[in-house]
Amino acid sequence: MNKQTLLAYCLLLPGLGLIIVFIFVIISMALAQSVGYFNFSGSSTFTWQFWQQILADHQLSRAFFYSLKIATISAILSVSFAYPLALWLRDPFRGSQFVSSLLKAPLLVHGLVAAFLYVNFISFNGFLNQIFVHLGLVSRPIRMQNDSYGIGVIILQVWKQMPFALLLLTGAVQSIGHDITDAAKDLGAGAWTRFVKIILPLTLKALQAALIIIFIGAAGDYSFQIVAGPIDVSSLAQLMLRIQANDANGWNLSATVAILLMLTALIGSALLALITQQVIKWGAKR
Amino acid sequence: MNKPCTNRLITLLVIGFCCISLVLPFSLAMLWSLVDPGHPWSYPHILPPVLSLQRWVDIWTTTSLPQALLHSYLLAPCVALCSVLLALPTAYAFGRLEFPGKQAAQLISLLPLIVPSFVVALFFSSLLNVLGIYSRFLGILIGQTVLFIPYAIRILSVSFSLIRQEIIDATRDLGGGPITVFKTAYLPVLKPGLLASIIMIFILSIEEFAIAFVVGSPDFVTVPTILYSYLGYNFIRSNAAVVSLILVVPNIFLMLLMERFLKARNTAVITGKG
Amino acid sequence: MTSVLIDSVNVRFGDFEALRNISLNIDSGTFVTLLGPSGCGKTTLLKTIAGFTPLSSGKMLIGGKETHNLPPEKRDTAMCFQSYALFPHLSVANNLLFGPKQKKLSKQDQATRLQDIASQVSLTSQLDKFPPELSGGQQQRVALGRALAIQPGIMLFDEPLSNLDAKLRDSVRFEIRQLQKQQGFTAIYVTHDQAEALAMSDIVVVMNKGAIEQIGSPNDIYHRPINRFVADFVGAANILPAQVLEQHGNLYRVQTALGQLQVQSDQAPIAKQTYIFWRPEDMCFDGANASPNGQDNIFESRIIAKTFLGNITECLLDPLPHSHDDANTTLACDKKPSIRIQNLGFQRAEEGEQVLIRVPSSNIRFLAEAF
Amino acid sequence: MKSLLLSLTVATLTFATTAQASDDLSNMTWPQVVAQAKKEGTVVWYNWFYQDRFRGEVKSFENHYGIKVIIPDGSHDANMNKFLAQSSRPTGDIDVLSLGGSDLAKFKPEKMLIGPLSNLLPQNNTLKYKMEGVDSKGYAVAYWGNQTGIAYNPSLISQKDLPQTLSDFSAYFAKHPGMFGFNYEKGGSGPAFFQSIVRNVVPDIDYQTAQPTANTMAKLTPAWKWFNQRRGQYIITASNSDSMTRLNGGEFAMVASWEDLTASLQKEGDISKAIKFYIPKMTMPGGGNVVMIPKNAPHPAAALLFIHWLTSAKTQVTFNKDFGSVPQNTESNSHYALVNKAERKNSSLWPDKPLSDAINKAFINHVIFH
Repeated sequence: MNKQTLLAYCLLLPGLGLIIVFIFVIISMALAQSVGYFNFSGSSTFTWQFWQQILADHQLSRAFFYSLKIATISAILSVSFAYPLALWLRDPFRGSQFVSSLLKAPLLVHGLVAAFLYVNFISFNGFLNQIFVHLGLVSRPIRMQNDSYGIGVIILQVWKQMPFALLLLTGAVQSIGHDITDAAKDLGAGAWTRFVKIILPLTLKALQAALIIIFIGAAGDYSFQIVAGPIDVSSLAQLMLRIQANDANGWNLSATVAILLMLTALIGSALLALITQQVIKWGAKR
Repeated sequence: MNKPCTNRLITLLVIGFCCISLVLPFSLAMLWSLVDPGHPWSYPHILPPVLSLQRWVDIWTTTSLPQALLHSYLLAPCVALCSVLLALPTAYAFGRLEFPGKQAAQLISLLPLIVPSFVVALFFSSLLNVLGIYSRFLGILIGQTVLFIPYAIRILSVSFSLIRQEIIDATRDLGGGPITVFKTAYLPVLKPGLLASIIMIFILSIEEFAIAFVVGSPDFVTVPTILYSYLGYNFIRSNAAVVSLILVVPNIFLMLLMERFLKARNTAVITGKG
Repeated sequence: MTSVLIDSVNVRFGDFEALRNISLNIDSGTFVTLLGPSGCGKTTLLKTIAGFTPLSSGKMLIGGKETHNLPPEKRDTAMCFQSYALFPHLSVANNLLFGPKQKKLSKQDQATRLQDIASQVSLTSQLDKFPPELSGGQQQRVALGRALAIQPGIMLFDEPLSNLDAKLRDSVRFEIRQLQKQQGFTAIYVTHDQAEALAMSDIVVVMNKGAIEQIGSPNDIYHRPINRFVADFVGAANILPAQVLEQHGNLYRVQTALGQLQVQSDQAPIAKQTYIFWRPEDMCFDGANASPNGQDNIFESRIIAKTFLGNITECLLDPLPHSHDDANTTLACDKKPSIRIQNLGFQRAEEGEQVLIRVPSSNIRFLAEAF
Repeated sequence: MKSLLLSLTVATLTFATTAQASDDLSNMTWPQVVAQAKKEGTVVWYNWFYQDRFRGEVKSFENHYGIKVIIPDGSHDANMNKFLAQSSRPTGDIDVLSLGGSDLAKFKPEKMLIGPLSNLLPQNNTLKYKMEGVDSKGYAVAYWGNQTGIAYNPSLISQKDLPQTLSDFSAYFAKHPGMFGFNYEKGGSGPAFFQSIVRNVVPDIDYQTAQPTANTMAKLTPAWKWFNQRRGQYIITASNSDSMTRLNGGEFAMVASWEDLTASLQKEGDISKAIKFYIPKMTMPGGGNVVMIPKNAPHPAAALLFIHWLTSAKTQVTFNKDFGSVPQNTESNSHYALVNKAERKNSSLWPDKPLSDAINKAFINHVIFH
């Protein structure tokens, strides 16, 4: 190993080294607890019983599919809203700076606050219902709070995450030269063809990054779920915390949920990114 | 098709939508926060019967909100500083050195971003238990620092890579010592990156829910624990409205600040992807 | 094989007038160059023809068809970008086929088209590569081939050679002209390089500050520029303000800062006070052996600087006060001009030396510009 | 229950070293306790509800003795966990800990607490040391009485139509679907309601003594059937407070609630004064909370003095007035209560803690996530 390489590795220690140790220890902690070690309430020995107990739990599979659904829909919806806006904001125009700041505002509103504002807005005597009643659309307010499909959570996820996707995609779209899109135009490509064949493939990396980050965030969501989520199904993070607090073997059981949550987030987001890549490549080739 | 005209139309549409999704909810929260404690806003009143600032006074004087703000706004700069300091050497290596395994190292540095935050928080608190670390402040500080180092690394390694070798060479050629080199070649390029990462981590730290909530509970109140208490468990609409509004104000200033520093920067700088 | 008719076109960006009252008639199959300094509006004009930039007023017909509201993808034009604008995520073959695919050509036709184009631009062996893997010259060919592939009536070139080195530039320039002659498309070519413009074009359009200064054949533009801008921009020129004193047939006597000069011109000056010009290569050092007809202008100068360029020698001259000069007719307004002279081969004259210079009166022309 | 047993084992090992504080207190006269308390200067009270309002209430204590009261914002479970996790440390953070009466069954008070308080407090004979069926043996003293019941909006249901029995509720649910709400987590009033239904549907279990065996739990199946048949006729809310907020908004006619929650929300102007509260004849549980001093309390004298103030007749009356809680000092009266003496007879005991927890869990599994 030469001197410069050695120097580089030494420089990595305080930052990257810390990250590796921290994440490694935490994941090991979760893994160890899931198979019975660090048991705070019983004997710490190797056992599969927590895995068996959790995997047999009806709640877990519901939470799993629910979180998967929320994460996938939120990620896809966020980028679908962000794309047109990013394209529109590609060239600066009067007020575009203001508009893009406005669109980014939700990034700085705390998730719980957003959830509260939303619930306040759609509650039985909230603004939306009052408008509906006043317009004569309904005779009695509709009950929309904590809807059992998780629509509220998805709306909140999109509201909060779309600006993030927008940030990523605006950067990517702006880095495509105008000449490239002009060339496509010149060669006879209409707006949709240009989007599918030029812009999507050239912004694929940013798109995947946005999808992955939103998916992981939404799959591990707790704050939207507890305020605006359905009552009759938990998200994985909610289940994890509830099991940890309510069960005698809480730590060990929640460790299994934690590992499942981690796997869901990683594999799910990777799959989503991969599928997106395939779809876009197929679209560009066609 | 007239482009400016279409633009104006879409602008109006977007601003209108933002009003519905941003201004309206906040105005409603404002309305709720002004409900006079002596005259509850209840069915079938369409509007609150009496408005007063009493709730703001009550919340500020009787809850631990001031303490939570103090804790959070004390933690945030510490976290920002620690993260940036720890990230600097790594960022330098990423930005200015070539070494085997650099790409893998850069990918690994994103790990904290892809592990769900509540998993990190829960098992970090379990780790603190095992290690016997009782200081909540220290616990949150360590946890958040590690969680936010990736952001600092990404922003700063771009900054480091933007430093031009010619300028370093020219400074040395003209007789500048290490300090002069740092001042003329490094500092001007690093400064916006340093500021951007500090502000960004500051905001993230105040926003961060999982670690602050799980590690801090029950007695180390921070902004997120207060929020959880008022928006989740003890959900009373008027109080929730006051707390939400009080906590949004500093964020607006922080946003304006960040806008200034991040304006011209590519988003790849922030996220390290794309 | 498409003509372009541009009639009183204006393009404004906010308060900035990018194109002012442009009228231009381009015949089918001609090679037209838009020449001018940067910012003169030549690229804007090209993009207006391509349809990227909308007209603020005026009208434009391509192939006899009104282009109002016709988007770029519907026009019979193909553009070769200065930056090449290759699609980095597509292979060379897919870059070349991008246009034909949009035109919904059958697979069969696409394949033959690809073979044709690839051989025309000599890229047959590079088809599976991606643009970033190619050299600058190869990328340029892909850009050219991609535009050719849609068999457009009009090819638009936006300084396509500016990113190539000098040698390559010459050969590609030649290839483009060859292709144009073979295929017969109308070519509109933007450049700021006057040599390129003169070398390639049937017609040169000289532009300045958003307006057209002169339209003409390379010969016209070079030898009969209408004003100081064109004279100066295309090639080097010695330009002097002159006051017409008297006329004998086509021979004029004018007063300049160098003293009185004789100008032989079939075209009358547009005003008493106008400009005269001659090219540096239209004068020589042999003032001592002037022809006896008395129609040559001879004056004495000192050589300030001398540059040997291989095929020619260029000198900068400082004219000395004229011995026969009539002091009160000298144009006081002008400070003493310096004169450029270019002669073939190596010249013996030295810096600081005083020489007699000869400019034949038939080599001096009036510019159609008064002062 | 984070580290329950671990802490217990550690606690038993170390308690010998931390057992002096109680000896010190028991050797002091009351004026000495007051003087020592003033010297300590601070008392930290871990109470999991109404922290903000208690900060106002304790002002009179602070002003009288010059001792600062700190009330952290922890939740019930978090406070309990902290108490257990800290029990091994020589000095902890908690001076006074509030818990539900039945929580005392989870640990051995004499090993982890200072006391018995009944020997240390001057007004010992007017106080209660037994709560929700658990005898603290004098180590924990009641300071808060609360009653679950149903809060209703008189403009949507009149007093005479209020459902009283199981069949009344069945009939009301069928006739007015979606007008009744209760929670299943974040607050105990919802669980109190469904436990009450469970007891009425399955009456042949002794809920005070039965253990949550498989056999007992199997017997409860008809109760889950009762709820599942009526799914959609009642609404599950997010929390106690959510129930009340939505009752106030006109969404519900009735919600499960606490007497003290209803009263204090009205007092604070968060809900309409028109909202009323009743205990149905099918009975709903009432209970209370107790305070105690951990062995490793940093300010034991101040803690004792604070408990003395907290349980005094005067403070208890104030709480009754401000919060609607039931006074726990026999010397204080309760005219500010929301329900009259006759109706108070409908109050029942909570089921035994393990069974109660098992019922809640089974309700979540069989009804909520059904």
